[in-house]
Amino acid sequence: MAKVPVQFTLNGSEKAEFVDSGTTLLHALRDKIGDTSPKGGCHQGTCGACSVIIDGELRLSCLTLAETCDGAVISTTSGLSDSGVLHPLQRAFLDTFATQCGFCTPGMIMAAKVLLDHTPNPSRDEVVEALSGNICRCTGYEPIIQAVLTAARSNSQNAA
Amino acid sequence: MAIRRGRGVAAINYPTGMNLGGDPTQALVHSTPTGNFMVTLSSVDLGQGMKQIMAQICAETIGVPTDRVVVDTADTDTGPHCMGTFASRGTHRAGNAVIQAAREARQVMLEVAAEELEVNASDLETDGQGNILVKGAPQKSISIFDVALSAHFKRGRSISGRGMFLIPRSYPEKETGAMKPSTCYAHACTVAEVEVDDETGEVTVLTVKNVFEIGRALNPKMVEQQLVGGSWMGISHALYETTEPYYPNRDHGGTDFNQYLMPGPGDLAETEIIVLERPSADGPYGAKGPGEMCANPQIPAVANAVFDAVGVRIDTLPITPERILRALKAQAAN
Amino acid sequence: MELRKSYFADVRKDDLHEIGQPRPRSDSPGHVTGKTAFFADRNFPGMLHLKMVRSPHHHARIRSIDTSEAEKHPGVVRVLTAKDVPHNVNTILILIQIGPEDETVLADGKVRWKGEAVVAVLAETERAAQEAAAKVKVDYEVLPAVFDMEEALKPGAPLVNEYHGQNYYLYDSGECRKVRFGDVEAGFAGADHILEQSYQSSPIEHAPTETTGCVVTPEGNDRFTCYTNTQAMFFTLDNTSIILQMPGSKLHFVGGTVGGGFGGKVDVIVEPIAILGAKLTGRPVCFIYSREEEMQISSPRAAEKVVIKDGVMKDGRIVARKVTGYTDAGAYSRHSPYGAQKGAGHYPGPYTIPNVWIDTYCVYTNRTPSSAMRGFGVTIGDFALEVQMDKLARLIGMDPLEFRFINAYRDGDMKAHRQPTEGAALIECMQEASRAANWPVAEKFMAMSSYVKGV
Amino acid sequence: MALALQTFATVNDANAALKAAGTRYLGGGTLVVRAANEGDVSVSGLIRSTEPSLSTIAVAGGKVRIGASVTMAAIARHPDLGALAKAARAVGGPAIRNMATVGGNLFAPAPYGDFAVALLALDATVSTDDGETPIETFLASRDGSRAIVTSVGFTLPPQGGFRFLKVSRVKPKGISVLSIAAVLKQSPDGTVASARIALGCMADRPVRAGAAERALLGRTLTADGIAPALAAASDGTSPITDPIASAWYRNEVLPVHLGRLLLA
Repeated sequence: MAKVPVQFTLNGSEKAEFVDSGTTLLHALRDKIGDTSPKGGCHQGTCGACSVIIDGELRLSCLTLAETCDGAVISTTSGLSDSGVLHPLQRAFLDTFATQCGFCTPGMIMAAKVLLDHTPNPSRDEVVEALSGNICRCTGYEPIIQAVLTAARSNSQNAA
Repeated sequence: MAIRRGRGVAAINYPTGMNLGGDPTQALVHSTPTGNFMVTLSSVDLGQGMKQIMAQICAETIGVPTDRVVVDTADTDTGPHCMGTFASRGTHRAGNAVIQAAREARQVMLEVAAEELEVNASDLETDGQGNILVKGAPQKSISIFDVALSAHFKRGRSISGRGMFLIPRSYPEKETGAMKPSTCYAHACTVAEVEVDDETGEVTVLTVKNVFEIGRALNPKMVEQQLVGGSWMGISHALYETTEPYYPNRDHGGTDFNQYLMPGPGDLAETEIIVLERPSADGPYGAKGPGEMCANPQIPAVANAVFDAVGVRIDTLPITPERILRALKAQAAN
Repeated sequence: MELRKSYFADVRKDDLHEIGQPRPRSDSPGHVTGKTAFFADRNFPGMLHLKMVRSPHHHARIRSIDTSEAEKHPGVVRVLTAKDVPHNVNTILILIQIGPEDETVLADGKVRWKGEAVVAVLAETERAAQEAAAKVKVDYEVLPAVFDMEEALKPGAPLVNEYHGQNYYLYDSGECRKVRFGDVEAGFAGADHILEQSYQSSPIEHAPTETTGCVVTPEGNDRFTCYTNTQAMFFTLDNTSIILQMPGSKLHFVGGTVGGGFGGKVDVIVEPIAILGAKLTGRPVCFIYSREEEMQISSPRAAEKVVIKDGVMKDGRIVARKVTGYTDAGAYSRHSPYGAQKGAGHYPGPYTIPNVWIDTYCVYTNRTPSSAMRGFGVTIGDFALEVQMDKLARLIGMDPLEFRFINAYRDGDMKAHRQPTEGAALIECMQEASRAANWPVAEKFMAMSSYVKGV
Repeated sequence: MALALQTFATVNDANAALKAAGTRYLGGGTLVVRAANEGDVSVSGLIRSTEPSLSTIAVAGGKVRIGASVTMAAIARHPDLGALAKAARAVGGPAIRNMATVGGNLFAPAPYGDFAVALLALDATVSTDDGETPIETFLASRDGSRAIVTSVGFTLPPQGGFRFLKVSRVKPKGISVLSIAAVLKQSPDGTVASARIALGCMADRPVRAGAAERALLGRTLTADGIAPALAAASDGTSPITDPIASAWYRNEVLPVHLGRLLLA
């Protein structure tokens, strides 16, 4: 089987791997690199559990072929906490009890991070829109919406 | 076009645990040499928070802070038998098993402390902070840390306990159906308020006010998680979900999260949750199982609210815009 | 959320240290950092991927299966059919003596629902397994199928499952589970109004974000470790032991961190065949449902039909209630006979009614086998009961909430299944709902209590 | 055959590669990679082109040209395409919009393809290396189309001249019960001078509401004025039945939603 070299930056570290052509980024991250924070919930693009940030944009790693990410800068939830200090979003998810089974959580946090990167003080509607591609079956969404709003508030307080 | 508003109520009860009993769960508890406690189970955490709740139950029973307890669960090489996490049984069955195991471990712990303090074990109590005190003379105390060290290295004792909880199986009487389906029941009452678009049949759930009686809220924030999520699922069942939209016709079953409908984050009803506690006689610290019942009363409450709004009864789930529109057209034709 | 401590304060001590405290969840830090290990986060070198060849027909006889092309496909390591499964016909509740065994792990001679597992392909990659699965040739003779419960119960309907011999589950009480309390016909005869209504639901999917699956690795000492998201560890281990005719001591199940269950992961479907694959190849095996399989292959909540006939007095008392419940099990039992029976124990709801008649049926049709789901045996019944309550209240011109107070059960009331009510709290829930929703009811109802009979 | 991706610098070379059996063009991946993930083994070769023109948006003199690889997100945030932002945002959630392309949307079967509905109302042309095709013709023959779509072009409607509505069960991201796009020109007296109305989910691909368009001519946008158009809204359509809604339902509510869009 044809192996293709892929190089990208993952959570600040250079990664270089040979993957089978046609391998999705989700498989490359989980099975080759060992970053299992993106989850495979549907492999259809309908659940958002595999969400990662590629070059500043939210993307679905299950529908992205690894070899199209050559040279890209990729962020996942596993790279979010800095030296063991939780990111404000992670902190807020804990404080607002926004996780239950936890399977959707990494994807939710990625979707929320992209939002806050571009819109530090989002409205509730903007949060709803930002999370709309991510399925949660446990929480009924409200605690997650509250977590993102809480993180935004704590960010703006820290900035002030 | 008219948006019409209505409200409906429903009240329900729900049995805790496997119907007719016969569903055992076992637990083991032991202390480490420095007085931390390990709970060993084979129960499964589905996201409802089994591990955290069992830690709190063990901590309460032993008399230590929750962060001194570690739960090792769902490994069949180490954990004793649990029937499984379903039927609202996890907290109730496993919680009782953990209490029994923790009580036995606590007794050993108090006996070792009694030897160290040279008093009777029955004269000792815990302060919940990790210390064992002589009742009425709290200045005479020993830390659980020291008791565990003594048990392990000096006195050759195992601070441990075994727990087992089993509701005996009930067999229904053939002719009358006399049986004991459950030993405790949770309760709920929901009032739902909806808007119905009478030209399209679309329903918006504006508010749901849910009152749940769950025996005891062992961890109120985690109870809230289950109840809020369950309330959402109830609304979802009422209005959206099915794998066979044209049942009993088998065609057009959804195969993804786009086709299988559930309310999105833009469809949320304003949700109010009120919890009452009537402790159950056989529940762990009175707790009943709230996990399933919390998703039930919204379904009929929404159905009744739809009727209140537009005067048509949809007796088939889910209550889709199509079913409402067909009923409205039939109503107009009559 | 608000805790209303004023209710039942006299029967509850609030003197606990850890219980009742909103302690943070110990598992959340793992979730928010992506460190929590779900079963599929385990990856073993040389792991094979299992894909299932499934029936395209609702009901068919299998004339022949030809796996020769699939076996030759590059990357394929092993192809499994019914003859490879040591004890191929099983039912999960056999552990608690609820039989008969009625479901094949891999189809043997017949398929009874569209999507039924026929052949398992084990290959080096998912793609190779998919390609090989497409090369398995199954020759089917399509048979008439039945999808409607009423049709299935009629004489002459296609027989769905030969292990039962008829299209309903045979209880020791006969074709249905029965509850008989008082004299329901006398109750109807004395009622001011009678209302008979029929309610229906269609199947519902649990839709956990993590699909059903497992990863199995042979440990080299004749034991197999199975990382699984089952909701019931020993239930799965013990059934696997039966299906594979393998001592339970050879099996090690690790799980307990599950990406949502809701009842959908109580069936024992993926583990036995994956462990068999690992045993026969000596390689790690993963078998994870695709989302499409989770949606249409994994058991849904059963469709139900509930017919309720009530006799009610002008003053609001329900004097007789007859309920006939039908649970659509699909092609196999799984947990449905139990669910239908649970319904019998739940009716007539949280109300005290002197004359009750209940029949609940578990019916077989040629659809995806249904099984447990959150609220199993009760959820659809509650929908039917509580819509019926609304209709009854309006029929006699009474406020729907007040109507429920009149009939609500209280401590000591005898239930239809002949257990006295204990620990009732329906009245208090309704009182609080009345306040919270600003839905006033008469003062006499606000003064009621679940504790003792009588206002 | 394992799945393999080939990348070409030019559309020309990619077109040549697409002549091989078992190949599909890879746009945003939301259709093709999904099919591969779900076990569609008929596709073994994925072809893509990185030609820069595929990813550019050009707006000049009221004329718009959008490269086929341009994503829904890029359209939604483009300062000159504000009128179309609603239609672009109708596609998927945020991650899907960062991936789904204009070219791909032309091939998306109902209930997908909301942006193609907008393009149909805009009377767009679809470009390949072989030339330009009116979108209506293109959609009708898309199943047999092999040439890579390079861009779509259309004239920007005047301010307020473009209307778009998507009806979905789930908010904000659900797939369509139906979608409606309309380009209306009104005379100084307020009567409709021209109308192009396109519908999604009223067939397996976007279709025109020809009878409704004709019935609107010379009429005012009032309840009475549009009544004949609403009565004719579903003429010639064959709505899909899917898990979201039946053909019956789509047929019933099309006039309701079209009316709301026209009176908005």
